[in-house]
Amino acid sequence: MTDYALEVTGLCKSYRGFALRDVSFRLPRGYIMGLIGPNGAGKTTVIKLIMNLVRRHSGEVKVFGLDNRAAGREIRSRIGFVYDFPCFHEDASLDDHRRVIAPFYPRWSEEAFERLLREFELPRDKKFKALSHGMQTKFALVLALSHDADLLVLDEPTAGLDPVFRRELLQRLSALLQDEGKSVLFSTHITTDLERVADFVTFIRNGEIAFSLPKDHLLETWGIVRGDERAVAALDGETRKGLRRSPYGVEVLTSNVDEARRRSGPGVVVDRPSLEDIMVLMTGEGNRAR
Amino acid sequence: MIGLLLKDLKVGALFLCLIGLIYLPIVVQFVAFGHDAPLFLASIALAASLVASVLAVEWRVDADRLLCSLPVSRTSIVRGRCLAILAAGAISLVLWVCGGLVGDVLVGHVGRGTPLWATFEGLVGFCLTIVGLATLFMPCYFRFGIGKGSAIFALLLIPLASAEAWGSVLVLGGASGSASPGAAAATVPGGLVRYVISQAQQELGAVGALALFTLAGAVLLWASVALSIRFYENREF
Amino acid sequence: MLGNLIRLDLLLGRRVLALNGFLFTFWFAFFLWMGGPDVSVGGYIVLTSVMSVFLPVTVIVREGKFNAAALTCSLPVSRREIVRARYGLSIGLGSCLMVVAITVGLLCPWSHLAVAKLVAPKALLLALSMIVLEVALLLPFLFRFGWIGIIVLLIVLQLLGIVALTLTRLLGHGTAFGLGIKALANALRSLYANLGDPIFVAVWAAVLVLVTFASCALSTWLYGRRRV
Amino acid sequence: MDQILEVRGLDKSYAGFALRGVSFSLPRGYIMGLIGPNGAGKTTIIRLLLGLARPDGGEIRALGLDISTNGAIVRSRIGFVHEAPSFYLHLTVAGLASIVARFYPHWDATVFRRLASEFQLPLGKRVYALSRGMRTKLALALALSHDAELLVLDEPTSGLDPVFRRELLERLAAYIQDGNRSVLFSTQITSDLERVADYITFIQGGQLVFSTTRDEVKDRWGLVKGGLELLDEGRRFFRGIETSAFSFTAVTDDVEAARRRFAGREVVVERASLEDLMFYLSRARAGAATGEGEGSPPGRGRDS
Repeated sequence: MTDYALEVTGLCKSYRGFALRDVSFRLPRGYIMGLIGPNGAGKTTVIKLIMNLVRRHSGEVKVFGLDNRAAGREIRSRIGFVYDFPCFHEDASLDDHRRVIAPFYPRWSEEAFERLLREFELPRDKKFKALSHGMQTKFALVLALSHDADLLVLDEPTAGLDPVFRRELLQRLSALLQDEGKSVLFSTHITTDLERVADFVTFIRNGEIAFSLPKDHLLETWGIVRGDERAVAALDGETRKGLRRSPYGVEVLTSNVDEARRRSGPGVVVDRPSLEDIMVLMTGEGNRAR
Repeated sequence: MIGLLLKDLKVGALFLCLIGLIYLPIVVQFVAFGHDAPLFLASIALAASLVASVLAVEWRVDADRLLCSLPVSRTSIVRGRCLAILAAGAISLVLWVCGGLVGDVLVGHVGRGTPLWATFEGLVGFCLTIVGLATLFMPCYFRFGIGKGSAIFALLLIPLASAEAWGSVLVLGGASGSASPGAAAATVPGGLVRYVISQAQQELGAVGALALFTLAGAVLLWASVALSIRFYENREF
Repeated sequence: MLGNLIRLDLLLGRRVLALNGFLFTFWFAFFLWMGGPDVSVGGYIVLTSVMSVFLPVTVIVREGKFNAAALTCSLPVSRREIVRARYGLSIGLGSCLMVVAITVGLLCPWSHLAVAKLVAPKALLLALSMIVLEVALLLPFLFRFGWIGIIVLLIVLQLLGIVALTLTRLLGHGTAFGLGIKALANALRSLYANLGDPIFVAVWAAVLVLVTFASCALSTWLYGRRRV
Repeated sequence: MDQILEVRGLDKSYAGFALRGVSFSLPRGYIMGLIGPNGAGKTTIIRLLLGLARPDGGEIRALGLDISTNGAIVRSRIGFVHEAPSFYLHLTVAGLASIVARFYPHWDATVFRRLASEFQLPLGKRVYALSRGMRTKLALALALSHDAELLVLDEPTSGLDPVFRRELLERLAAYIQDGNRSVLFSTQITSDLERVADYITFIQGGQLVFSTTRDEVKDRWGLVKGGLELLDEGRRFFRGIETSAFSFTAVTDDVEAARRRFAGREVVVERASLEDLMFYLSRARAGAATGEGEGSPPGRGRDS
């Protein structure tokens, strides 16, 4: 049985007008999973539940095979985290943060911290609030990568970072996996990043998992059918994953592109979707007139 | 400028209720026991906490960046803030006098002599104290921001307050014979200020004294605002 | 692990600690100067203990301002350890500031406190008891509601005090309220008096430890449920 | 074609960072994308434009006026959206709008209400309860409700999901339809630029690399890859060079000339996406910045 770095089963949580309903997905050890979904779909809540910052109504989260409530300490000593929301002491310097956080991690490596700080060109003695948004995210990454974590949980690590640094970060993440069998779960809105490095993609939409599939399988078997209303009607409902009407006709996202090719009549175009197309088609209301 | 004042009032409305809630029992308590001096201090503290709460919100949400992006000049931001501080002072003055009145009716006057809020010295003393504090605080705030600014304001205030206290001991001490520091302080920390006001009232009469102090207050505020504008122009967000 | 947590709060909050420490010391001296001769040792200790507990509270509350609680809870520590560390920090810091308060009481030129009584074991025990009781009362509010909880608690206590005062004045001293207030005042006075003999002290120490653990358990339960 | 925004020789220096001699202009009726690595100076330029900071040198003219003298008038016709919009958290959406409305002479409350409903922004909701995406929508609604002629947006799309990003870009395109209004927006997501931007300004290390139309960037800029021995010949039209053990990759702003120059040699000359251009220009800059002279291997020595 493949061993999983992260197993989330039946996670439920509801509060003030939002609910996570039966969220389940699994991340095998040694792979990168991308978590995508519209604003407010629940990505940050899922991450907070994995880190046990928030109480759940039901469901189970196992990290490295251990339950994250029972063995919280052991698990969190092997997790590196980067959050999208602010959580650092803004009036303390970067060095203060290191001196305070380092003793908590058994496998903390001072040398790795120094090297990353130099590489990311971060000013060690500056106060946290004096850094720009991109530099603050870089510092959070330095902390997450300095204690030899087996699982990296990153909530929008690339938001606000320039394309150059983003590409280097993604190269660093994939390099991390090759040799040491570590795993990465990262949520992002920049789907081009995912297409470059992710092995699995989980799409969450208003509190529910729409799909959790290997990326290559997703991009090979799914397709977009563009044509007029009649041609699109030929596709049966089961494989129809999303629909979008536009002045030029109708676009339908189907989970079985070969079958769609066979059954579609003339005047219909079938082509490969990008992750962004998939998101747009699955998020937009069914018949949003443009 | 008026827009800025209204903004500060709208932002501060919530805190006015919260802090007013804390202030009310203090008034009842002090009036019930006839402590005039602490009530004077509590009312000054009310004005200070009103201003501090609005400025804390401004710092917490980084409002300067929003304000300076709006089509309004830095000069009118400083003037608007000065008006807001004076408004907080006016609100506290009203609450102080009303508190005193209500307290008197409810509980009956306990202390000796007319209560401070009913005397000419008390009222003018209150206004002068508010103006004095505002004059000192504004340049510090507009130069260093709320954090460092209020620390520097506190550092400047301590020597000033103690100098004024020692002054009142020397002057009043001389006059009332056996004054030990504790006893003099029991009157009102603004002892010296009240003494100056009463002297002026005797020589120039109520109207003359009022005119003199209004002029003095205006000059102080004008200088403080001008200095604050120069500081705020160079601030960057 | 507790040491690391205490070190985290102290190190990150050292500026706030220094500033507030200075301001509180200045405030003790000012209070003595304002109070003049009619400040009793017991009164001085009770009042300064109330102020001293607020020093650790300001250090702990800092975390709420930057919602850095998410950072602390994401570290490999359990919430129980965080709560225990904060209790230790509060009692420790509160006691240190009490020591400062007592030295201010001794050294201040205008202080009228009887030196012998101020340094007597009775006074020191009263100081410690007050710190422990106040920490046990305040911290659950702090863990459940954050800094807003403390402000709400302050307002509620103040209102209760005022209501009691005005009621006793209006209804006269014979009524239930009058007796209630007098009973509370007597309890404090008798506590101070009894602190002299050792048996009472032993029992009282046990009570204090029990109260602290109960409060600690309550805080752990509350903080465990809190959404960070 | 009159220029709605002209920046000439802008200088501004802080501790450890300096903006030097940045000049560009934005004609009326177009969208300009401002891109560059983190800490390149994009936000500084926007802060100088909004009068949040004062330039050490140079001049900014917006809507025909010099902003150092009549900043307030200029700002009354500019709509701004900061990177992480800062509002009074304890006020409601409507409360905040009523405060901001008082500052703008041409504020139009009906436009704001229409935008609020289109963006699904409940007027009664408190600002602190809004998510990051909703706050950007609120900032945008405020910016579009006072008949602004120039929109200045600092990374409006960071942290927004692709659905809303597309919607936002469509709205910006609609905003400049009447040919009288313009948009300047900085971003890190180059695919957004390739979708809507007419002009692209690339800032790096506080200096202007280029400020041209998108088509010109697409047609004239490219990558040249070849053996090290050919490096010196083409140095004239290389704007950034990154070398490794045997070969070099250089960014050029004149692809045709490079093609003619290296015709027949085993040199690859190809078009490049914005992201690739930025990638190699930054790498080359990193090489140059560490003082080892242009064309030396970058600090990390990894060939791309």
